[in-house]
Amino acid sequence: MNGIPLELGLVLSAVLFVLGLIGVMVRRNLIMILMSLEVMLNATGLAFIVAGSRWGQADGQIMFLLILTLAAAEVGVGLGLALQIFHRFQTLDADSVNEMQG
Amino acid sequence: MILLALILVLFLGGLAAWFSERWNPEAPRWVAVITLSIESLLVIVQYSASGRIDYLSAGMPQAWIADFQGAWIPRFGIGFHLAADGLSLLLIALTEFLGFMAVSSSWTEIRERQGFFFFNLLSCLAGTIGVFLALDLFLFFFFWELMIIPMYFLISIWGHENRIYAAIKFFIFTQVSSLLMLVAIVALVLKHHSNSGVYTFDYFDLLNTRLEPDVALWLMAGFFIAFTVKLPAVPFHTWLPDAHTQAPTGGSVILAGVMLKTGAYGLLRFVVPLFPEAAHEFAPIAMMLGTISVLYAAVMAFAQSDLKRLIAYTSVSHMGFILLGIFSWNFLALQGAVITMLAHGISAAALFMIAGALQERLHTREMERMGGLWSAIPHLSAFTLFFAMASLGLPGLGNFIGEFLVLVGAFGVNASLTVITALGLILAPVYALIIIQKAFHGPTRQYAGLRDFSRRELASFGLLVLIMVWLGIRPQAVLDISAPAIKQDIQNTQAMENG
Amino acid sequence: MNSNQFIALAPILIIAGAAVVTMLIIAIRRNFVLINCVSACGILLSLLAVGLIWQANPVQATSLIRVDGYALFYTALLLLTGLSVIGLCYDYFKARTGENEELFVLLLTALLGAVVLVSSSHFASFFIGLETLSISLFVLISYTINRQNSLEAAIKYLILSGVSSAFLLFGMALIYAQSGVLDFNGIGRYLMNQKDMNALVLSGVILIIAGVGFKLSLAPFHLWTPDVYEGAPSPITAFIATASKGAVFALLLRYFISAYNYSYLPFLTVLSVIAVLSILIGNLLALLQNNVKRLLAYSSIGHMGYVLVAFIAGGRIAPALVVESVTFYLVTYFITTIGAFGIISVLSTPQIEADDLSFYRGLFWRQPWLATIFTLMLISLAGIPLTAGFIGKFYIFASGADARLWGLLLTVIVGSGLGLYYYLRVVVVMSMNVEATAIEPVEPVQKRMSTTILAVLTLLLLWFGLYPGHLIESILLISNSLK
Amino acid sequence: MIELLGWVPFLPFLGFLILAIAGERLSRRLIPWIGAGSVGISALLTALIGAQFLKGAMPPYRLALGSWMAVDNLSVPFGFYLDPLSMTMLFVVTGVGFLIHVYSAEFMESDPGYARFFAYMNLFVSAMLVLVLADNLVLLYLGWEGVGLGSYLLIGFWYEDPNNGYAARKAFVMTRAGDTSMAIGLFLLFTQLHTFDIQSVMTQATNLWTPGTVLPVAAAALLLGGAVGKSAQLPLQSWLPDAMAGPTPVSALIHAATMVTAGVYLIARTHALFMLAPSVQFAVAVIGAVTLLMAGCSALAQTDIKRILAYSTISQIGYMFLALGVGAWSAAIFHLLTHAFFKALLFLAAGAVILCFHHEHNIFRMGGLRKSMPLAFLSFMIGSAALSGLPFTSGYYSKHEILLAAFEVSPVLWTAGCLGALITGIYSFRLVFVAFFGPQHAQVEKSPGWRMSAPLLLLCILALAGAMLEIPLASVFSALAADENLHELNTVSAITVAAPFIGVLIAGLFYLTGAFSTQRLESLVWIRQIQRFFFSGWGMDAFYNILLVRPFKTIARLNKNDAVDSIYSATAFLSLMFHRLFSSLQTGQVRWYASSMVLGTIVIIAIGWLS
Amino acid sequence: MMLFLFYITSAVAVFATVMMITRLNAVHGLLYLILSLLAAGVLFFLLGAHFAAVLEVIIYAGAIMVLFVFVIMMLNQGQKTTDQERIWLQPTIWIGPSVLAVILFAEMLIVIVSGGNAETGQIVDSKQVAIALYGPYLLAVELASMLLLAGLVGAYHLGKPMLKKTLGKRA
Repeated sequence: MNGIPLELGLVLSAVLFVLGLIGVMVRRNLIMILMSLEVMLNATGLAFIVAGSRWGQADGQIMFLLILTLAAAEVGVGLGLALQIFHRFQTLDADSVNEMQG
Repeated sequence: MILLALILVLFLGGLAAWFSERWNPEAPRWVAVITLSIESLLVIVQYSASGRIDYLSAGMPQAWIADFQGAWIPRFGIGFHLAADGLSLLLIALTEFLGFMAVSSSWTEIRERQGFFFFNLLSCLAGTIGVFLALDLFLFFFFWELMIIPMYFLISIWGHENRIYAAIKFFIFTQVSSLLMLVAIVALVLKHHSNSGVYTFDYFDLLNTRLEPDVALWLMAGFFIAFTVKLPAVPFHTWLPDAHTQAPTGGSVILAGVMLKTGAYGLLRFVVPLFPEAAHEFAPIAMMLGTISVLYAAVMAFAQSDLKRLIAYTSVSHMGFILLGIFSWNFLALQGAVITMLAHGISAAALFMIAGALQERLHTREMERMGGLWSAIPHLSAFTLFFAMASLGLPGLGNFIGEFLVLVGAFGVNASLTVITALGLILAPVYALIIIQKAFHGPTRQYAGLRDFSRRELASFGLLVLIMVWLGIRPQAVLDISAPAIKQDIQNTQAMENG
Repeated sequence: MNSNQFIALAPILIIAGAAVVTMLIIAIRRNFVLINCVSACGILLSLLAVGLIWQANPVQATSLIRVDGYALFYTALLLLTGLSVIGLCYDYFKARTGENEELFVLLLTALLGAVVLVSSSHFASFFIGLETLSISLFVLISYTINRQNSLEAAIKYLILSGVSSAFLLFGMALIYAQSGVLDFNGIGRYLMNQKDMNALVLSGVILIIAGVGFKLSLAPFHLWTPDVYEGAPSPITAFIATASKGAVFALLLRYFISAYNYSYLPFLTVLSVIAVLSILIGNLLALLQNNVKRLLAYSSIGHMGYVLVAFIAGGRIAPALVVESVTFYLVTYFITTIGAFGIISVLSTPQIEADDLSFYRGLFWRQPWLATIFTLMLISLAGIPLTAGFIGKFYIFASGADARLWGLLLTVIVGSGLGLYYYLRVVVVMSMNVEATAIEPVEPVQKRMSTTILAVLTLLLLWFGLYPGHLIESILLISNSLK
Repeated sequence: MIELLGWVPFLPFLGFLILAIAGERLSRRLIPWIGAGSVGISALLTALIGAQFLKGAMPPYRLALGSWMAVDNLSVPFGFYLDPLSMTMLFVVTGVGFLIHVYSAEFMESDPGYARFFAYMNLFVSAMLVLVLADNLVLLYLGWEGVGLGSYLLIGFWYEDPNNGYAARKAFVMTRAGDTSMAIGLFLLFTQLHTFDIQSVMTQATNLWTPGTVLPVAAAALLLGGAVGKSAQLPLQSWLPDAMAGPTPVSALIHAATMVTAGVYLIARTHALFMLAPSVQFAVAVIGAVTLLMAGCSALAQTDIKRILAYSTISQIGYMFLALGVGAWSAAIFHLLTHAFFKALLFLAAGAVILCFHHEHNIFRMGGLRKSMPLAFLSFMIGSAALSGLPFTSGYYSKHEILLAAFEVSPVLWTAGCLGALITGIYSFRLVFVAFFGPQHAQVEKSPGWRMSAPLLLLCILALAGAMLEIPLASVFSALAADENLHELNTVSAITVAAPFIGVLIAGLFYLTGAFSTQRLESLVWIRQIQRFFFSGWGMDAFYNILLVRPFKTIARLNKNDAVDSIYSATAFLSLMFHRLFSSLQTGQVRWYASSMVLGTIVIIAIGWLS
Repeated sequence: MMLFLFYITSAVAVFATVMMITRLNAVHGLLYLILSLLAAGVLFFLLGAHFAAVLEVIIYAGAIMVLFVFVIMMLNQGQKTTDQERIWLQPTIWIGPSVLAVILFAEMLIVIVSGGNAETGQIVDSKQVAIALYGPYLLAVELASMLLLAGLVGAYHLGKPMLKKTLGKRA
């Protein structure tokens, strides 16, 4: 027992999560959006770790591991896409990638 | 088996007509005629065999003439149950007859894609006959929906200038309302299930479902709306003028002559027998709707300048009588409703055929652009006069009998509404004679290439006239056929209301 | 891991194996037809495995995966979907330049994710299955990288999917933090012992609903749907619309039943709101849509809303009927959706995607069979008899009425009314007359595979519509397997 | 012979069928033979039957021709009922009808719709005969509507002029209004008495109902509505003057001799009901009295020869109503009979004048026709005399009887009747003096042939001597025979006889001798106004126009596109608005999509919390 | 003590994240992100998840961020992008998303605080994790490998045609 309350840990992860969310909603640069996504995923990982720590179980860490895997794969694919988009659209502006609407 | 054949023959005939187009573009209509001939043979056989009890499986109530039962979806106790009593037989005969008329009126009018046209026409008839025969509520709903698809195609492909709007409107109205009915059907079945532990959609089983009054009222409302939309009654009628106006003649004939009757049939067969108490409680409102329909549509009809639209509104007006009659729920009024169904089937079909014939000749339905046609095409004009008279309820013709019986029957139930409805009798000549006045009377004009009825048309209309007169002079023949069915219905509901 | 579990896992393992094998073969020899065959064979093998263990007892392979009748039924459904999509892909991609073989690897991994989803009984497998599916889909959507729309769709899907995954994970974390368990049964036990409603679990589940709502494109998480549907290659769109959604839905149902979530009434309220919004917004959005793919996308939003009605009914009625209704509806939805996108894919050429409504003008008279099939599919989507869609809708009504969800049913009716309008619009366009010279069809490419698949789908559609007894019976077998 | 009764209405119907189906393809020589011939044979048959019937003790004769409809306790047979009343009517319809058919054979000879004309006429005769013979109210209603149809067809016979069609429709609709009232009466009677058979209705009503209670009053009033419509009495009288748009023989047959008297017949037929409802019966009398005055005044102001006669018809039927109202049933029928003769005569003569005189209708453009058209002049003199009720004409006897009976009941009614008689004298002889005396304005084109002359002559004789025909109606109205034993009141009687003479005298002073000048009279503004008022038929048309026709048309026109539909249009519009709204949210911008997801999540968490 | 460390590290993490989402230059942002991730690693350690802490540093802050660096370098447009970002990131643009985020955060806060008190900090060492990983979570590991495979194949596919096509030409 090291005295970190569960709520604090969860609140921190919520803060990070929300910051990441703001990033996704505000940034127009695809790379930055992807980075913000990473923040969000990381925040959820933190939440799992906090929860796992509460229960003294490995499950939390394992979930974090899986999230890590996802993050890696997503970044890989996401960046690949970003490159393609840059070459097609000549921009990384998420807002100008809006040919389809309605 | 004949009952099943009644449906299958038409459907297969439709398919045959579709495929025969490859062989010869003129072939489909002949296939249609042959199919209908076989079909009428079947109807005659069924009718003449109706006295023999061995067509009936055990346990069927007395008034029924024939039935056919097969398994379908055992999970919910859904069966393929067809059965005919006098009422359905009459309506099938009407369907059959108007099928001929529809084919006849499409003979030269439809020039494109005849195969698909006659496929749709025949499968529409097949669906309608299915509706008249189905005694499993699920099956009924199945056919109920099935008949509108071909009709949709008939309107949307071969209709007039505004056909797509009309077709979609028609489809949405009927579909949405019938989904309400589906909910009601399902809820009824579930109710029966919770009472008895058995899933069944069979009409006879569900007849005896005990329902709390408020539940019954809601369920009845579901059915009622579906049927009054189809009937149609004010305020659900607005699809009809559009659909009728835009449909090709054959489509209008089927639509006005037969399809509207499915609504009336449903009210008669399902709404009141399934929910007698609720229907009884609801009757004043339903009758009021009937009254409003009669009067409102009559005024609307008078206002129209488009001939088909006018006729469409007259249909609404006539259907109001049926609504009034059915919810009076006594023998006289019901018999009147039955006669009205048949008579209106004939008269509306004939009027639409006339409108179609005029459109084919003049390329317009606007009465303002007609006038003085009498001297140019006396035969057509005389027939129009005849059916206008039939439509306004001239005694000696079928419509009169129906309306008269309905009103007599209804008078005993709700005198004040009946009196108001009777005002429709004054409005009827107002709209019926305006047709004659605008289109046929007036100074003679020159119309290019206008020809009077051909021999085929004369034969069709002659037949229509004969049947109309026969209905008006000898309605007894029809009344006798429908009497047992109606008597039984009344007894059943009375027994339920008492017990 | 015992042999019993191995056998039970066989379908999943075979798919995974097939993916690896396919990739290896690509490394050795790039041959479109060969790869096609290999992947199809993999799926067939997996199907065979499903068939063999169909009658076996439920097997819990670790706490992550539960292979029971429910899982197997959906596995089979997904595999068949995969097979059809591979068939459609074959015709769609064979004339296209570029290296198209990886497509099948990705399809197989996507399928793997979906299959894991339907058999998962644990948040870990739930999550990993979902993400395997999603990662594969990102690439599949963007597979035709020389189409700008594809890329745009993929990046949108990727970002939003990431956000939704984050919501999902956060929800799971909240639940875990409170209950200390990650497997569905454990959560169920936990909830059963709780007296009061638990705020953390409540919010957690709602966040999960939000995350899943995105995958199911339920309103208000639906905005991506049309763009992705439009951008993705048609066969892939078919896959997204069916396999991805179906698997997620199956999982959600399993989760709700296993984890005892139906006892929380707020979920049902939330879901009801979502269902109403989905039905109305989806159908309203489709009304004047001129792009068939987008139209189908909007309509799929509405359809998910319809299934949700049956889903919500689980709060009041026995789960068996819910499973039965949802499953039947999904089966019909799969058939019609694959059919509809199959038509688009058949009509598309490497030069142009056949998604504009004007492309369908007079199709009835140019290609009667295709048009008829398309019409049937649309009729089925509209829920009109003769087709399986009607029975599906009947099921929705049955479960909805049994649970007395009158308001929702009314919404379904309104939605169907709206739906008719745009389905019929398409039918109308197909039956319009066109001048012969107006559209000179491109030299038609032989697309036997696709047309065969379409024919089979049509037959199934009619079979299940006219005589649904068989399908119902097999669904009945599985409807009680969820515990 | 009497067994052949069924053929009487059927023969004209057969004629109708042949003419309708074969139409103008028949040779023009054959057409009148069929048209008039069928009615002729009917008339012959009627005569034979009548001879047989009148010879015996005249028990009512029933002929059952089978069942029409039988539902539950409702049964309507095709059955005929022959008693002195229907016998009388039969004579009128077939006899006068035949004469008019013969007359028409020449009158319509040059018309292209020759066959059509006879077909319609035959149809009408047939329907009228059914009406007269029907033994139950529904069959009577069939005939009732059938004559309405015949009337409609014949008024609109010359369809090329839209005005004729308008008049025809007006006639049909207005009478239909009455018919509807009658139909409701039928429903009421059936619901209460469970039968439609006229005789049973009367006996049952007498047995079951107390006089003056609601039921008999309502039933009688509703039937009266029908009678008023058909017989062009107040307030449904305004169609009849317009109905003159039809060919003149039609006016003679339908709008003078037969159809318009159907109301009188109906009331007489169901007199037992009216006796149970004294208030209604009195209303009948009042309606008759008012109508006869009103129509008489209107006739004074008309210039169109046919319209004068039309108003006089309305007025004369008013007398019949008056008679019915005061319980002088036989007198009413007697007047019906004589009226049929002299009014048919007048119309036919008018037709001859019109035909031979440039199709001119305005009497002030005629003049001096006395010499050029002696037969017409003779006819008019006799007809007008009978119409005015000058002694020794048939009209005298019938009218006299009525007025005396009216005096028995109420002197006011009698006064009205006498005043009416005076007015009758004025307007009928005004017509004669203006048209036949004085200077001749134009030459006569041709003179009528034998087919027109013979009926005129025959009718002259009947108009003079028709009163000799003894109608033994006592058996029909047996219950009240006592009331008709009129006392001769000398003063009253004298005034009654004198009234028409004064009228003739006035007419003579104004129009024959010119002792009084009409111009001087007309120079007075209020006279002119009154004249205009009378001319318009007391403004009834305008009244109906403002009260009913115009509102109806306005409503119909305003609502042409169906207000109910706008509910649905609005729904559709709303849907499209929402479509646009939601579409505009589909911006294609991924950041907005993400935001919407966040928004959605916030909302559903809130919902989850709140619920 | 632990709690104090926790607060400090949390503050660093939050600060770094805020900086990251507000940076105009992608590289700056990336560096702040790495800082944030490292702080998270410390937090993991504080929470007793040593294995996860190590992975966070090695894989997240190390490997994954390198990918970003590569891409940013490949697409580096220098000052141009920074200028662009300045235009894009008008102060007003922050309002909407922030409001939304704050509301969401408030909701989460209520939920979390209402969840009741509980302590964290039980040390779960690598061995325990390994046992779980290769015991009950074996299938998850396998599946994760398939996930990575999919990502790999995908990245390959998305990466390759770039070399073939001429750059800078819009299709």
